[in-house]
Amino acid sequence: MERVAIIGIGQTKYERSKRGETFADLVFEVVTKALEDAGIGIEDIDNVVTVSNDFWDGRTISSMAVTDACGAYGKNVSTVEGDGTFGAFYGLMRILSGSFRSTLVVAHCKGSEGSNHLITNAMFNPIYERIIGLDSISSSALQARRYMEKYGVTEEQCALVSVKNHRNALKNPFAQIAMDITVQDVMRSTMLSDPIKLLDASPISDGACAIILAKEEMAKKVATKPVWVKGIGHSADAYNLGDRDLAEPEALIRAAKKAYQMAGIQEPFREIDVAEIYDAFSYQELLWSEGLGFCERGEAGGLIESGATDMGGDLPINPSGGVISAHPVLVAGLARIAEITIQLRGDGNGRQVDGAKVGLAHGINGPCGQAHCVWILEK
Amino acid sequence: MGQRVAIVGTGQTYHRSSRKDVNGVELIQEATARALEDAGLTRKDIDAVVIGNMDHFEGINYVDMWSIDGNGGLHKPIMKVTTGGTTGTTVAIAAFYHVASGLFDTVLAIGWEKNSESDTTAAIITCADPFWERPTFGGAIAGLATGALGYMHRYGITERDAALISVRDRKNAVKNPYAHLREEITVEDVLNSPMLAYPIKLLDICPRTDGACAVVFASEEKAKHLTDRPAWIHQVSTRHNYTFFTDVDRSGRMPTLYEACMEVYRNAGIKDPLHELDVVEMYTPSSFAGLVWIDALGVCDEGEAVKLVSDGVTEMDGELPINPSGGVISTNCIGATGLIRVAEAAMQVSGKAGEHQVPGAKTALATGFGGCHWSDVLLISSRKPS
Amino acid sequence: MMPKGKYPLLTVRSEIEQPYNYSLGRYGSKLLKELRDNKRIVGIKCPRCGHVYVPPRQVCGKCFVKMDEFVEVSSRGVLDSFTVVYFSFLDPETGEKRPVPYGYGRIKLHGADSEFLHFLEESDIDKLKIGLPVEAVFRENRTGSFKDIKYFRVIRE
Amino acid sequence: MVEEEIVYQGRIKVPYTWSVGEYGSRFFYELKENKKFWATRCPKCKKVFIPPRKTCPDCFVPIEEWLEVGPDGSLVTFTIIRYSAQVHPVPAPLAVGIILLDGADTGLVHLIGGVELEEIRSGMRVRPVFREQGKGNLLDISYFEPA
Repeated sequence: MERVAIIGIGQTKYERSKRGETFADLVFEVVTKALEDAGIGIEDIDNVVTVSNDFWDGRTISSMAVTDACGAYGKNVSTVEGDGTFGAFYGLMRILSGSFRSTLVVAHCKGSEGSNHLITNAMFNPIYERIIGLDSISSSALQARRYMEKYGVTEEQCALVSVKNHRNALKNPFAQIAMDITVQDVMRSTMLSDPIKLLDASPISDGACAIILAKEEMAKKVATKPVWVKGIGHSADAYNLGDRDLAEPEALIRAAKKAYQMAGIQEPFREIDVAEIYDAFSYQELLWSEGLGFCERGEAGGLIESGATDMGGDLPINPSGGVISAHPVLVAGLARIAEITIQLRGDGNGRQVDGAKVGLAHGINGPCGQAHCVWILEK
Repeated sequence: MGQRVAIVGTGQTYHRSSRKDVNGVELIQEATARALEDAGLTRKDIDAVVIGNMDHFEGINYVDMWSIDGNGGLHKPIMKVTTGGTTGTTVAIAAFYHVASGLFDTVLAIGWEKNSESDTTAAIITCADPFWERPTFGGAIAGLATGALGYMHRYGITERDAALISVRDRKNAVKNPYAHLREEITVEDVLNSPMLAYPIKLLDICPRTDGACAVVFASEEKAKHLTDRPAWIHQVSTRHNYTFFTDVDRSGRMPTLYEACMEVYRNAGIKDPLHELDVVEMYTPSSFAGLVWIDALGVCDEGEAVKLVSDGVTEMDGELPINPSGGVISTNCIGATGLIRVAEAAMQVSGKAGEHQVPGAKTALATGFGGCHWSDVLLISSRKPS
Repeated sequence: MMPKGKYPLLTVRSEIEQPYNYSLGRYGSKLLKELRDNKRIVGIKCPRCGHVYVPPRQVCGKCFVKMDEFVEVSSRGVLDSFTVVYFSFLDPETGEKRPVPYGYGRIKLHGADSEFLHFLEESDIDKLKIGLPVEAVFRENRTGSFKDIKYFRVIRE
Repeated sequence: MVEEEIVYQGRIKVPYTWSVGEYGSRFFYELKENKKFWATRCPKCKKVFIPPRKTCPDCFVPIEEWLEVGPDGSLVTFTIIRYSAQVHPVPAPLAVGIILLDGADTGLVHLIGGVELEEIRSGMRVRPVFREQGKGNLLDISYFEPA
């Protein structure tokens, strides 16, 4: 694969409600920041990929709201409806095709504007599943229990993810929920849908994120230290929840295998220095860690207990605080890429993982992580 | 640089106003299976899937995930792209970049819609700004009507002139077994059809269709083993210049279509599109747009389209046949509509269009229209790109 | 093989309504406040190309620059195009049929470069023509709604 | 003075009528009229699908063989939803689970009832409780209860 780098990033602060700002306002903010970060102008961008979702935005053709604000006038542009990691994947392919030298990828979402239960209920099969009343929380609870029971992972081990990530968030100015809590706090928080409790769950968030991808020749001329794309992969699992064994992150295993092959990674736990994983719920960081091959199946509970994924550990996971500390849907995957970019540049300030050279960013799509996208980045 | 990309197979459902015998996923599967069969492939040969439609048309969130049983993407990379009416062409363009990138060799592009499952106009209205535009906006029909009236005023065209487009496309559709509306109509039929939103009448506008289309894109290496008649993708272009409907510049040729066409011609070295193109599959949402926007293809001077059409230039036996398939006026399963243009253009240059084949067609243009007067353009040819 | 026609073809129906809190943003709010409080229509002017947009928004798409100069535009203008809608359809806002026929138009307000979309008082197609002068008719009780402008009416001398 | 930030409370209210299709119609018809679960079996991989598929998602071949499965099965996983939401078919707290009917290879998502919520366990044997008057949808089964 030809060398492509991330040369600019921009994020809003993630908040519960940005009621004063439109989607266009959020997009303009992060696009401007990303361009400034790279030290280039909109005229240096030759194509754009926007990421948005018509259900979350309450608008058919949700990308229409941000056409002016994303700088797409007179340019080739497209829209991915899915997690930001998938949008970035498309942006990368457009450069690799030889048609473009720089893609601006921007995602936005305002969870505050719609009804989370109704919107996520609409993910499920309209003929067979919606009527039962599933939404993102209850479906994830089905997955959490299945995973925990099959592999003997405990609620306390899941709670450790919440403790670690909310603590990491204290050092991330973009995070929405940053706090020092204990396992007991998590265990005593309101039960939402067994075994998921309030502090096991990510919040509703508003925000946007932009990244700029560029060909090598351009990446070498810009203001920032380029962060190179070394490997990528994505894959999808079956749809009906009953078609899957929810304890088996089949699609993630396939996506990771592809990304690792491309990046030449054989022992991910040893070779990767920092990872940003889509922990919409605490159990997900553990389940996805297994799918990513950081440990054997069922051992992620032990992994977090060992401190290996803490800031000072062998493989710090979610130094940003993760999705559990800010969950603008769709944006969240792109924010994972942005955080890994920050880490590999060495710009992590209070949350810098020392000597990080190789990083992993991960995004999910669909119910219970039906699809996954994995990025390996290198400084 | 990227690898060359060709279309090696296409599949469509038999388009109908309502397909109650299948759910959406089963409808998609019909098109997917036909495209695979046409390409001589099985599901296992597919490296990735790209799919698109409009969420609020069927009320399904994450359509790429929902459709996995029918889209062939189980345990494969799947991506959803969506841009309104342009979705179908957007899907095709995304599939093109998937292959051109070198990351995938065989990619399935799918567009679909089951318009029978909701009120299409209600769903389309939700594409407008919720506060400033939705209260007045009467969906595609009304929006296109305000455009049509502007064209009548500016170019002096009449309702009768526009009707020629419906008559031409519906005549062509008779020869296309997949088309939805397959009866010939006359100019009088169009003029006498019920007025929907002045000046657009029932027969000036596209129907609501249940249908799906799938297209297999392949790298040069794969294509050469699969077919001796690949349809090569030479150029693609997209313009989404507007955010509010009221921002659209209506002073000259349809701006995004014109810009996208000019970019494609410039990059392909086309100087005289009227003679260098052999056939066009044009996204004509209404007869009026289908008439006036011909000038945005750069095949005549601004405002001269009516002359081209009345001279028969765009008929099947004319210099530049437009919409041999019967076009959007005959079939409109919205998320598939743009992809059908691409599939039909590919069928033409591969000589696979059967009864509606333009003899000897080598180079075809496919266009997409949607969103806020946005456009996509693809240039497809039987000649391998240099 | 399944016997054809033995089973009636079923459907599943949903009437769920999705509520949204759509932010108008600082720019859109400015126009709405001016409409409500002062019966004024304001647009925003691009510092680079000078284009005046209604409704106001932050970015000039063409120039990709931030705009902050609000300018008052006239509540009078000309009818740039219009239609009268006769066919029946569901209004996604209410889930009910929208009353027809109704006329709406793209109005080029004096002082603005983009157009403004609103209802027309007139729904008789024979009494409407492109280029006619029109003016906004404001409601007495304005609540910060789109309907604070009742409609635009043709100015007949 | 803080600038006024206006938020418009709008909605999207578009009714949908989803076609169940021939296969799904047979499934719902048999459920409603005969209280039976009909599944389909892939001729190639032999996987038994419920709800019935017309095509195998993996082998991508048409499926024509129908067979009866259940009505009893076992609970693969479950949750007790404690919060209230408009989408719930019954008031919270409600139990939802994935049930693997005997003879099927895929699970069905449904409500769990007829039992104290604290007594529900994964692996539990369950059976359907049918409604008197079915409507031709999945709620023609009220819930699954311990068998």
